[in-house]
Amino acid sequence: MADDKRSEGAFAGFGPEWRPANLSPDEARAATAWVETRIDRRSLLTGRDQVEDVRDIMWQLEKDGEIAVHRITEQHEPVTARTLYGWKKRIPTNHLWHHKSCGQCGNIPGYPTSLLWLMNKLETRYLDETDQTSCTAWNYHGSGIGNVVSLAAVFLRNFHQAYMSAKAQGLPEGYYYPLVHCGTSFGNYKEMRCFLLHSTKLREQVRKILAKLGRLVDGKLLIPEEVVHYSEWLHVMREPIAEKRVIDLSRVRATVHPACHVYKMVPEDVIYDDTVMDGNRVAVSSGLLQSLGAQVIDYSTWYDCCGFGFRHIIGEREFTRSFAIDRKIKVAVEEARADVMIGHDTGCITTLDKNQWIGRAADKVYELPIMADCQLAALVCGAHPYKLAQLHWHASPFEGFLEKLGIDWQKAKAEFEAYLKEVAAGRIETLYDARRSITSGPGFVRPAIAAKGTERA
Amino acid sequence: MKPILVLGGGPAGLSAAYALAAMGQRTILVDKADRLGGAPILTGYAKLVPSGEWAKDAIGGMVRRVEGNPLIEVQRATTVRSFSGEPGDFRARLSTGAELQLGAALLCTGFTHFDSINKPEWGFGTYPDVVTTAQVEQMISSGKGVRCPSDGREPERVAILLCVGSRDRQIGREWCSKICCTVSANIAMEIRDQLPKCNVYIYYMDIRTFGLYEDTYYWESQEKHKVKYIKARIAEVTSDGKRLIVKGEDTLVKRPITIPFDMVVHAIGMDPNLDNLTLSAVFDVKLERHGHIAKASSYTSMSHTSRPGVFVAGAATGPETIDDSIAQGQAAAMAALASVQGRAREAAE
Amino acid sequence: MPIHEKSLIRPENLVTHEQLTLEGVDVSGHWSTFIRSRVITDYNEAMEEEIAALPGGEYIHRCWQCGSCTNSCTVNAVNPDFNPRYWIYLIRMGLEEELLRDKDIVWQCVSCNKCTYACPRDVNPEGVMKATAHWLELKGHTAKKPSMEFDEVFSEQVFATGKIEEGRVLRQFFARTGQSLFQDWLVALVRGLAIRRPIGLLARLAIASIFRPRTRGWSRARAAINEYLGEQETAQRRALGLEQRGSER
Amino acid sequence: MTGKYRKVAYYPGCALEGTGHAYNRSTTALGQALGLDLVELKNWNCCGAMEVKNLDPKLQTYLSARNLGIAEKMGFETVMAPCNGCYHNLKKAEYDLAHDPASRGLVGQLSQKAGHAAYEPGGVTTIHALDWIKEAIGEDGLRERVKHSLKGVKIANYYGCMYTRPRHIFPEKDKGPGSESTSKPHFMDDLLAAAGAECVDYPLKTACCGGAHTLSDSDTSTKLVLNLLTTAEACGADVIATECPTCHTGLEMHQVRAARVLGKRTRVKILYFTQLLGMALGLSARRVGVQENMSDACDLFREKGLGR
Repeated sequence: MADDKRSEGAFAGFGPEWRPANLSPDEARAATAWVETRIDRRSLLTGRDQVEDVRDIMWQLEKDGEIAVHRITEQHEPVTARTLYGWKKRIPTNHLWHHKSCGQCGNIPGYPTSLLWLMNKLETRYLDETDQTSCTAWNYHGSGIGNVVSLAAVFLRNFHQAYMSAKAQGLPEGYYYPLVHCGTSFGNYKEMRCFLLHSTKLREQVRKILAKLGRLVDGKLLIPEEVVHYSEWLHVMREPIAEKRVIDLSRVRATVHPACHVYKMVPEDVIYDDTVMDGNRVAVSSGLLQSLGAQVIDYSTWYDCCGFGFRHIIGEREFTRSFAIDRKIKVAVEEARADVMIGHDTGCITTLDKNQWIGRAADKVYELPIMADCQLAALVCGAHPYKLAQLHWHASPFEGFLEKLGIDWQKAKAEFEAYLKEVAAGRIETLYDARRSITSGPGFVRPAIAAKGTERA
Repeated sequence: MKPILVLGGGPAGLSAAYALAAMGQRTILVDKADRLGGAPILTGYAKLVPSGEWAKDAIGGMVRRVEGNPLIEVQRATTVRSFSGEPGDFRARLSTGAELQLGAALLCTGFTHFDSINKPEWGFGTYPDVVTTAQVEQMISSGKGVRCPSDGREPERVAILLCVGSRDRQIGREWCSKICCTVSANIAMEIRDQLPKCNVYIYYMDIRTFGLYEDTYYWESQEKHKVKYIKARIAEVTSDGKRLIVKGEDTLVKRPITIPFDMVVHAIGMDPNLDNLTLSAVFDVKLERHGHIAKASSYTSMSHTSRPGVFVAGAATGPETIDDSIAQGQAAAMAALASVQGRAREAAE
Repeated sequence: MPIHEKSLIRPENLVTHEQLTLEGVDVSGHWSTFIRSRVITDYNEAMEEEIAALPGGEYIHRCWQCGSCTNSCTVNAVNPDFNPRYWIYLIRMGLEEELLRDKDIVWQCVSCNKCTYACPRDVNPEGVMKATAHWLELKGHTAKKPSMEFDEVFSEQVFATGKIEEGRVLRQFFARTGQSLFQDWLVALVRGLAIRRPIGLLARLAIASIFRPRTRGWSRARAAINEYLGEQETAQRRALGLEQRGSER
Repeated sequence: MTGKYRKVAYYPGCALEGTGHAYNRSTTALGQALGLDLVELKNWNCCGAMEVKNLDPKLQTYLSARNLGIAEKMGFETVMAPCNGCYHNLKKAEYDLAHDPASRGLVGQLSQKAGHAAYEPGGVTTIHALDWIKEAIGEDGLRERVKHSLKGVKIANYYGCMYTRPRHIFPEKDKGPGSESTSKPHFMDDLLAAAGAECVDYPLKTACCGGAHTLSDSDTSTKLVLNLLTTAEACGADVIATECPTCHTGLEMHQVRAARVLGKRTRVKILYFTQLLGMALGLSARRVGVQENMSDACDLFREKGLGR
């Protein structure tokens, strides 16, 4: 492009007004490459003596017979992605066990339903079971009351359940691989895995707890090969999802809010892709939006937190709402002229969405729709905005945005209200594919039947 | 007596070749570029520090007296492929195929400008109005003046960010590039002269306008030209779609700043020459820990490399000013001459 | 348990509605409190030149922030908020909002000249303090400060007659600043003095207050000075972008 | 001792005709006692003190230049100003006229309009009363003339701001042994020591009394003065010797104010150095104007046998 401008002879690009260095991209790289041969580009972060790949420790511990590893195998149909440091991370795409999010299910119910709906659409096999607990990490970040032993035990307890869950369906252990919905859980679990791999003492303490719970594998702790966030699944599945789209997004200016606990915590594990924002931004969500055909617009506070802050949203809401509106919403609207802001974490979407209303107390009215990447993906693939994506739970207005997508929200709303009447009358229609079953708790269906269901799948 | 090889035709090499010829020594000056003059000419510097002379005049004069000298054979667009032998009896093969018999060799191979692409957070390569000091030098020396590359307008507010590619462990550049503070002050004054309505802000960590540059550049730029210096390391350069936005912390006010600018200039540092690994292999000389050509000793033999008979001068040894490069070129010429003449005398005795 | 960040927020950055109902919801007090951003989003580029245009401010652009002025400052030792080094920086960089936080103490400079004595760059910080105090008043950021009243009362007498009479300065100053002349401590002072019957002094003071001391043949000097002051005022108001005053003088 | 300052032009200034009259009285009495001639400037004007400078420094330069011109016209090479403010302003005008073309231009312009010749720098030399005694009589000369030694009187010498700052307007200071110092001035110490006094080591010799805001920011002034007073007492001084009417009055006033407003009483006395020297030479207390001081030092005089 610079060449085109140069030929025009006007001031443009790094044009003819000065003599260009005339280095080809290769030469430019070579100009500094020698330094990188001896001192890596981000030596403090990536120098091997400073940062190790914890997976190396994991494999060694497995070899030493210290731990068992829940491996990602061919049945999980993994797709390889590259992380910030150029490391490989395998993302399982099938036979997934949904590790749900407290805040999503409680505050943004359309968030998990959209994800499950997309998986149904793609014929992905999964298990959506109730036998799981909160990761308790909000407690940890919000008040510091949580301790590492309990957090690590909860982590392994839930992942053990994921590992064992298929047995209830008569399937082998490890059949389902855990997929984490919440960014907080995702960051926390990665941190706990790192601690567990480093600390013999921690492993010893956690082993005692898990032994009491009967959640050891051959007397060993079970560590997952990778901790995988749902946004990573969406990322590697973005092309198959895009093929199912029925709505044109090309007029949509979308901004992305990447979650701190998804991409700043344990940064070496985060997916970056040279084809997504030149590799300068975390690839998840942005990559999906690009594949769906939307314009992804950068904005100057891209890097900033949403304002959630864990303890701030509880004890310092003035800060949370001020930060969310002034540093994120306002910038996205005024600078990026965004139609929508897309997130991929529970707390961020809650904060950015629910805090907008009170902005009118200070004449800060922006009305920027906020939703999760999977909610938008589901809408674009034809999901019902009320019955499925459940946008009516969102505090910021979304109707104008639906109109921009060509969705008749008034009609959809009428359908939804009619549906609610049906529900009130006791004619409950489940939105989920009955083939996807759970293994315990309310709604639990006997294994024999469920097994039949899975055979059909 | 065998000729002496001077590799590199920048200020140090030009100075060394001329000094050798002045002493009656046959010299072969080899440069990989198709023109002599080194960085000041090839990059297109404007007015030099501290003389205020245009680079093409000052360095051009040095080039002319070398090109016209019967004792100096100039080989342009040429590199050295191999180099072997002992002091007083070296053999070199050039990329042209020529074989040379040499008494000694001087490495005056200079440096490479830091490539700002390696600091993506400061917007170079992303926003057209983020440029380098080298580019501003070119804007000035081309006579077309300082303009925003995006649309050719005259900037009304310019930020110069110091230490781009210097003093930065993140990217493996742990050295001070020595000249950028002074060069930036010089450029800032130039901009204020050309565009009186344009305010120039320099964001610094420390100001290192050493020696006499203190009052003539640092003070002068503030007192006469009203250039403003702000102690802040910039976090990020972004854009609001209209102007560039410079984000950082004003350390004296302890408040974050996000200030709009029309143009941001990176005061780029001096990297070791990208050819240094090759040069090190061809000439069998050691590099110091940052990648510059290592000196044998600063005190007893300041122009010597790790290999007897091979000498070094100028920015090949680390960030250096033009004046000092010229002085070092002469010093290296003296050392090389002493080496070949001493050997000739010994042989005669 | 209090969360520590609250103590870091400047009070003026908190926007609170004591009583507010939005769409039928009571959001009074902290329910609707917002924190204004700390971020500085632009420089006031005119500020340095405006203050440099006022007497004393001419050399402000020389400052390199060494802090010699502040660490030698008489007033800073009494009040740490009085910080010439900091203000000079704010003015130079055009951080007006930050300067205005201290607008009511700038005038307290006692002109001891320690800063000017110490300044390695010859900035004349004492002069900058005066220029800044004038700027704040001229721009309407502050009301006329007592020190300015005093300077004016004093100078007007000098310009009028060539000399001053201290009693008259004192009386006019108290009158203009609306203070009683009979301050407790002043009364005590005079009473203490009177005991020793300094008859000569008292007579002298009494005479001076009636027959004001004056320099003979001063009228031409007075006219020249007043003409100059008028020109200066015009020039300064222009430099500050203020409207010219009517012909009050 | 030289004859150089035996007869000098005398610029008392406004303060010495008002609240600082005791300084005027004691200075002229001292001059007479020492056989030195003081010839008052004819038809002088106010130097503008600090206040005119606050409005416009160049105008202040004009006011002082006019006075310097009078001294020159009267045929004097030297003008003596006992008041620090006047002394400072004459010195500053001299400096600015020599170094700042704009100041010189304005002085020329105003002088012409006012109908007198413009003073050219270098015409007269300004000295302080301390220089005057030090140069004309000297320590040895004083010692010979002392009738009532100040022995046993412990003095903190207070010089204030204007006598030493900024240094560039006092080119004759800081010239090594014998010259006055701008960081640790000592002329007053030297003279009073020659008169037999015991000068204490007083660290606040050139600290500020807040005289600029004596009335406009009284609390700050009181605080600063109180610090001067308590430190002097802590150094063991009975008396603070002054050489400036503004400082002197400020110290006296805020000593009273500190007692009335803050309830902080101090007992140290405040006297002009000329009063102390005069009494050492045998002049009566009334002659040197101690009845015009607000600070009542009668007890001290009685105790030390001074001023009878």
